[in-house]
Amino acid sequence: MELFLTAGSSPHIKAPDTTQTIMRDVLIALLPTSVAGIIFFGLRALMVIAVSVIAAVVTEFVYTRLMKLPMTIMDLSAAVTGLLLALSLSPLVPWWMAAIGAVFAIVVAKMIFGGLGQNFVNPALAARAMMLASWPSQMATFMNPRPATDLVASATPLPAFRYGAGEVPTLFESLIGRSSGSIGEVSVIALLIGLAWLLYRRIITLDTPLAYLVSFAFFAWLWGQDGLFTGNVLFHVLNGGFLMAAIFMVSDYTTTPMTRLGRIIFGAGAGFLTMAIRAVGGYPEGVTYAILIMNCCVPLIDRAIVPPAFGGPKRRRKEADHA
Amino acid sequence: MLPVCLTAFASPLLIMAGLGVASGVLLTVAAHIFHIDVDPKVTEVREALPGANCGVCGFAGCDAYAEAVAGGRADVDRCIPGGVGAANALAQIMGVDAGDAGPAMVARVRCQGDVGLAREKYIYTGIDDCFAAVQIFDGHKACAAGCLGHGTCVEACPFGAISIVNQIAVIDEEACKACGRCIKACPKQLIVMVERRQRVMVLCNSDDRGNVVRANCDTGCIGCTRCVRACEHGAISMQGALAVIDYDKCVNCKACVEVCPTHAIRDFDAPPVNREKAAAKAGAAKAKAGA
Amino acid sequence: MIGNILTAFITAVFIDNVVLARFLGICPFLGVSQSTKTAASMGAAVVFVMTLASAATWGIQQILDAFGLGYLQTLAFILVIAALVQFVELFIRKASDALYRALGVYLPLITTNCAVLGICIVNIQAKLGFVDSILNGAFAGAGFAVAIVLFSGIQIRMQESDIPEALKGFPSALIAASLVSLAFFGFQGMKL
Amino acid sequence: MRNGVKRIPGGVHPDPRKRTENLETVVMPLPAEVVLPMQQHIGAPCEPTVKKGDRVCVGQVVGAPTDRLAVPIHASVSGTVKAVGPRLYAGGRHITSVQIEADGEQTLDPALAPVSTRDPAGMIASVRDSGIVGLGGAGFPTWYKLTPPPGSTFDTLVVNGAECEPYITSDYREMVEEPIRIIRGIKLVQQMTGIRRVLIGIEDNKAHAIDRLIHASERDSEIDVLSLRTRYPQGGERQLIYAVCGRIVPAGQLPSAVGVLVLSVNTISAIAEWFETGMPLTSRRVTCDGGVVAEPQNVRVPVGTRLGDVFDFCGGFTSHPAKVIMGGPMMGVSQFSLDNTVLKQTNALLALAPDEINQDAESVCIRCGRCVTACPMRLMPSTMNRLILDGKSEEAAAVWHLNDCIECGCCSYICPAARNLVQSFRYGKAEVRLAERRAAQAAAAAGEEK
Amino acid sequence: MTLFRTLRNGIIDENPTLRLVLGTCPTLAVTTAAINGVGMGLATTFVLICSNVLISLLRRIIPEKVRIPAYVVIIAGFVTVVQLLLEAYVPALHQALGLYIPLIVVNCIILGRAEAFASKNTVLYSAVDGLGMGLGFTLALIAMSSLREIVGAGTIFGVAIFGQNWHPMLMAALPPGGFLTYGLLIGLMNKLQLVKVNLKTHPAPALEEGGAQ
Repeated sequence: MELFLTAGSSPHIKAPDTTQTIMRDVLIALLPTSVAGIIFFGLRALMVIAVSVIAAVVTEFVYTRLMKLPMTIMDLSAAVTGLLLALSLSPLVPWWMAAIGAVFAIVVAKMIFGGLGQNFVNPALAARAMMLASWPSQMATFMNPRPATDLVASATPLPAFRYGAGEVPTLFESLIGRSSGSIGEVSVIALLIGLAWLLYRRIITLDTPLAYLVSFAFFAWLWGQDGLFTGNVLFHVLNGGFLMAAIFMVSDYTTTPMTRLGRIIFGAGAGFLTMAIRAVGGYPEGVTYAILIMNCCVPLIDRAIVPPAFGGPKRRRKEADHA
Repeated sequence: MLPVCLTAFASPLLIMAGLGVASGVLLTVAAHIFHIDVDPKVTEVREALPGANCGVCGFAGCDAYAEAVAGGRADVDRCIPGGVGAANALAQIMGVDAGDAGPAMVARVRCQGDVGLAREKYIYTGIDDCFAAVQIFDGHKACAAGCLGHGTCVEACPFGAISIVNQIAVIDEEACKACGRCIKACPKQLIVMVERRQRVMVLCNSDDRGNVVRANCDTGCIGCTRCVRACEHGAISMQGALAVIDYDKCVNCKACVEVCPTHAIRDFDAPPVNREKAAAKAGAAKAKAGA
Repeated sequence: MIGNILTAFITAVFIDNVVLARFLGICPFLGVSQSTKTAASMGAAVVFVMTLASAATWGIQQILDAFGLGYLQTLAFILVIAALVQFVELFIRKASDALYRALGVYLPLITTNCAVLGICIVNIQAKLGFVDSILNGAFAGAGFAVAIVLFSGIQIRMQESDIPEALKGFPSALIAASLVSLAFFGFQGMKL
Repeated sequence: MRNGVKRIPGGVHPDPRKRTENLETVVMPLPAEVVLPMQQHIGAPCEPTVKKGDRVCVGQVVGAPTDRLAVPIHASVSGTVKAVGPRLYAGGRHITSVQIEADGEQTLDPALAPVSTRDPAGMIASVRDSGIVGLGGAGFPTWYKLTPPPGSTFDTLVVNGAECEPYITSDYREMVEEPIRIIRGIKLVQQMTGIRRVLIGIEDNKAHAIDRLIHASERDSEIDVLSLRTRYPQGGERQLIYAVCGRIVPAGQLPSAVGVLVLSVNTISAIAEWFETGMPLTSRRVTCDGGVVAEPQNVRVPVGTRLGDVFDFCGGFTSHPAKVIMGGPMMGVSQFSLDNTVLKQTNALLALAPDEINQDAESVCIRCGRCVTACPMRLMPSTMNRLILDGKSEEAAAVWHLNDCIECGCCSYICPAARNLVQSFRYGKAEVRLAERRAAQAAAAAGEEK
Repeated sequence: MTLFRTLRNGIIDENPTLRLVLGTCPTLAVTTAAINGVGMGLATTFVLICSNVLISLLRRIIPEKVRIPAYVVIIAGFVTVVQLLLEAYVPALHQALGLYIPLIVVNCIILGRAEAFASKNTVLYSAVDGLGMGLGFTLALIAMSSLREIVGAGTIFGVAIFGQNWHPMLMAALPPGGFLTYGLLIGLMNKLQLVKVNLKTHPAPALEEGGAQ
């Protein structure tokens, strides 16, 4: 029997995970948070989520068609970006703003640099930063997540805390989701369910989130309102989108370092910056910019850290000069 | 009147002149004290550059770029403020041939066994690169000498002269500048540099015996020696089972092209014969498969 | 005092970054950031020259002011900076080959770098004293160094990416710079 | 029994699919002919000592070593030499091979006799004559391993029973069927090398094998059986040494640098057989498995048997195989022709169905870092892959330790983007070797000019 | 090269801002409003023409060795003139452009043209080259500043062009917007150029056949 066989390099088998399944798991992990957001904020939240996700996916579809690139929307990364962006927005943003944000995230922050895996900043956060810079007042208007009451615009707890104005939510309210804020950041429980799913499916490791949490908690404690070492750590951790960032943003594959040491440096740096911005900077939440700044450092971190091979000497990296 | 003139014109002039003279003297003295001999070529290149030190070239200023050019580490056309003028001047200094007359040499691929003509051993899966593919049983072509068509040479060619047609590298003679990069890129050593005037060539590199070649490929040299007999100028001889043309004797009469039963000898003044043949064959095969 | 200096440092390096907020020294920022090592050397050279130039131009400005010749500022400054840089270059070249390789070769690039002239003029416009001028020069230089080193990593990553043909080179570098500058918004309003 | 002392860094846990582990080894009937390539070991190819038409007996030398390292090749059947000449072999190249037509008699070479010498140097020399190579994979001549290089001594013998690749059970069956012979082999190796401490490392999913060996070594205080947490590539020398004795072999050096000798259970068994019966390595146990193999089982086959014959003996294919692999699915070599033959180091023959193999198309790296976590050598596969594809193999080697890669395949296995990482490392290494050779040539040429 | 070609060269083929990517600092810094773009462009054009003319006149007099310092001094002189003129007649613009007027001195375009063109060509051609380059620069600046003003403020030359409900995208007027707009504009120019080159080297087959008939 003459057989015509396939030949190729070893290994010949592969683990079942693919880019698509990973992105699908991230979407699943975001599901509780999205549902919680819709329950607390009603149809407005649903609209923001729908617009953002659809705009992101359609943009990537159109872009790949126009640039004659292979179709990539099936890897679901555009949907993840759109959803993450929506969850980091206030439910009160006009629909067209969410759409422009999603287009910016996909085109400017992601596709121009070659698409998935090659962008250097987190697209959703870049878009959020762009929107903060472009429409500061709309981006800072939030509403109380009480299903029964009217839509009353209110600030997030963070400025309230910092400037001593408005009512500060109790911890219980933060936990269940009765404080105002972005769609995705109000319910801590929903976020933790997402985290559990990601860990169960081994999509993320705890390196970066833990480094981020520890560093952030330390500086939150250090940079207290009444002098050093008086900070209300739990309050800072539970409010202002910190948990959402710690679970979904600092664990983004593409824009964080690949080595464990690099990830710890990344998390620690982001934790410091987040708290620095909250304590002495010009913005109340700080998460967005802190992670973006650390994103910019990632290429350097990844080049600087050369793990010694198993059994190899601890060699210092020799710079390969490109000039 | 005079004092007004003095204050209005003299003091600025004096100050500027003073500054100018001071810096001039300082630099002249410094240049003497801190003198260092430099390669005259660097100086020459440096003189031809605009001196804007803008860094657009990617080097740390005009001096650094001049040094790189003189050292042969950089192309001559990277200065944008200097434009074409500077590029030409640099080319002249460096003795780089910027002329477009076209070199007397040209690169050629010694294989024509494309899809439908040459048999394959297996289905290759993996990195789309000849060097990577060769690692697995010498590539997927049944003929160990054949072109794999993954286009490693295409990427190596800075002039876009090579393309992959039916999984065979094909060189555009017009675009080829005979730089020789493709030769180094080919893991099968299939590309050779020949003189442009050689219009006939044996496009097969397999020294397998005739029956092996015939089994692997429809357009390989089977060593039948018909061309040797057909050549009136005694220019063709056999090296093992492969015909070799001696271009000192060849007069481009193309008698060999006519007699080659497998069309392994190609006439570069005519379109490749094998394409139609391959098309016919493929059509027949399809008809067979359909039936 | 230390708090003031630290605030000045943060302002000059992160908030009013010469490159990312003031758009000074864009050419070398985009051109000489293809490798981290080169970028670091370039950054160090800029810190060095800006500090020196701030000091020198402060003195020149005093002379010009004494004669009421403020309008000669541009002419005088560019002359002084050019002469100063060339002098330093010659000096370094003679003094140490290693230092010249690491730092000296980048000096000419700085002569006509608008960042140096720009910061000197800013110093004068802000009516800074001698020490403050020097500090501001050094901090602004540090801002350039931070920006270019950070950017070199991104540039190298971009060299490896599938950037659309039309955006290769400057356009993508500018867009990347846009995102970095957006990220630096985070430092806005930071005070100690 | 104790547990392994360390967990190996990185690694993956592929589905074991060891469907043949409870099946008794079957001896395959004699094939009509065998083909013996003259290279079945690391080192120079052997020189054929027979010519066409010669009659050969089982165990007779047909290929004599030509360099310091190589070992002889013996006839695995008795019969007539049909051809001696270049032939494609499973290693991928054409190589001189001896083709023997079997007469079915299996006449033994009369010169075969149990090894009587008990002097260590003589014993090691005799292992060379046995033609035994490492039966686990690469085929490193065993006799050469038994002598520590100058400047180092052995203090520990590590017996490799990890068998971490999916499908393969040939070591497992040896441990279950012949535990006593393994222990006898260990004693012989102890005699040859003077090593006292012996550690047998077996993964904890082979509980039966662990039991059998513990039982067999009960009266030996020097022999310890260690149960290891199942993890691929625990069977790699460096990984196994780390797992059983916690020692780290320095990069670029051999296990002897930390005083350890590693031999696989089948190799040790073969040594025992050689000393007791005088039978050189002419047959071996091969796991024949895969989704399209009708009757997966372990088969004892003469070295040089056609792959097709082995598959036919195992019931043939139920459907067209997607890939035929010699060796395990992680490190084995995919074969395109069933005319290639079983080598001394062939431990498995797999004919896999399409749903068993990797068929995902390569997509862009998403920088997830799973390859970094999975790499047992703690390398940066993603970075090296990018550099190599960018034509910067030398940077990958100089900065990112490309040459420390053991090509275990963990990175490619785990990669969600299905990138061909291992293949790129192979070709990156080849490029680096090429560049080094060119540089050496250039240096030599420059030296001549002076 | 004809005068017209010289002019066209500066505006289109070798547009200093969009094709050569020179003079990036002012391009990014002052283009927050269209009027600034015009002002900066014209000021630079003025300096460019004047320095080109003077350097062309003096090209046989200035010794080779000291030509660069000489050029810088000439350019700095004209920049000072522009500075004084702006201060006297359009103080508002002077205020808006601020720091970036003296920085015209170190604009690579000017020194580059002096070296690459004026030092080798006659006065008339140098003047036209200066004009072309200056106009090219000005036009690019106007394009960029108009874009940034429209998107970032909803106005053009200070005139509101959208209704009350328009929420301007403030970022366009901020530094990131400057980098982004500039990057996208150059990308657009490159794209047009690529299309042109493609048409030249691979003319559409239909056209070719049409021509043959």
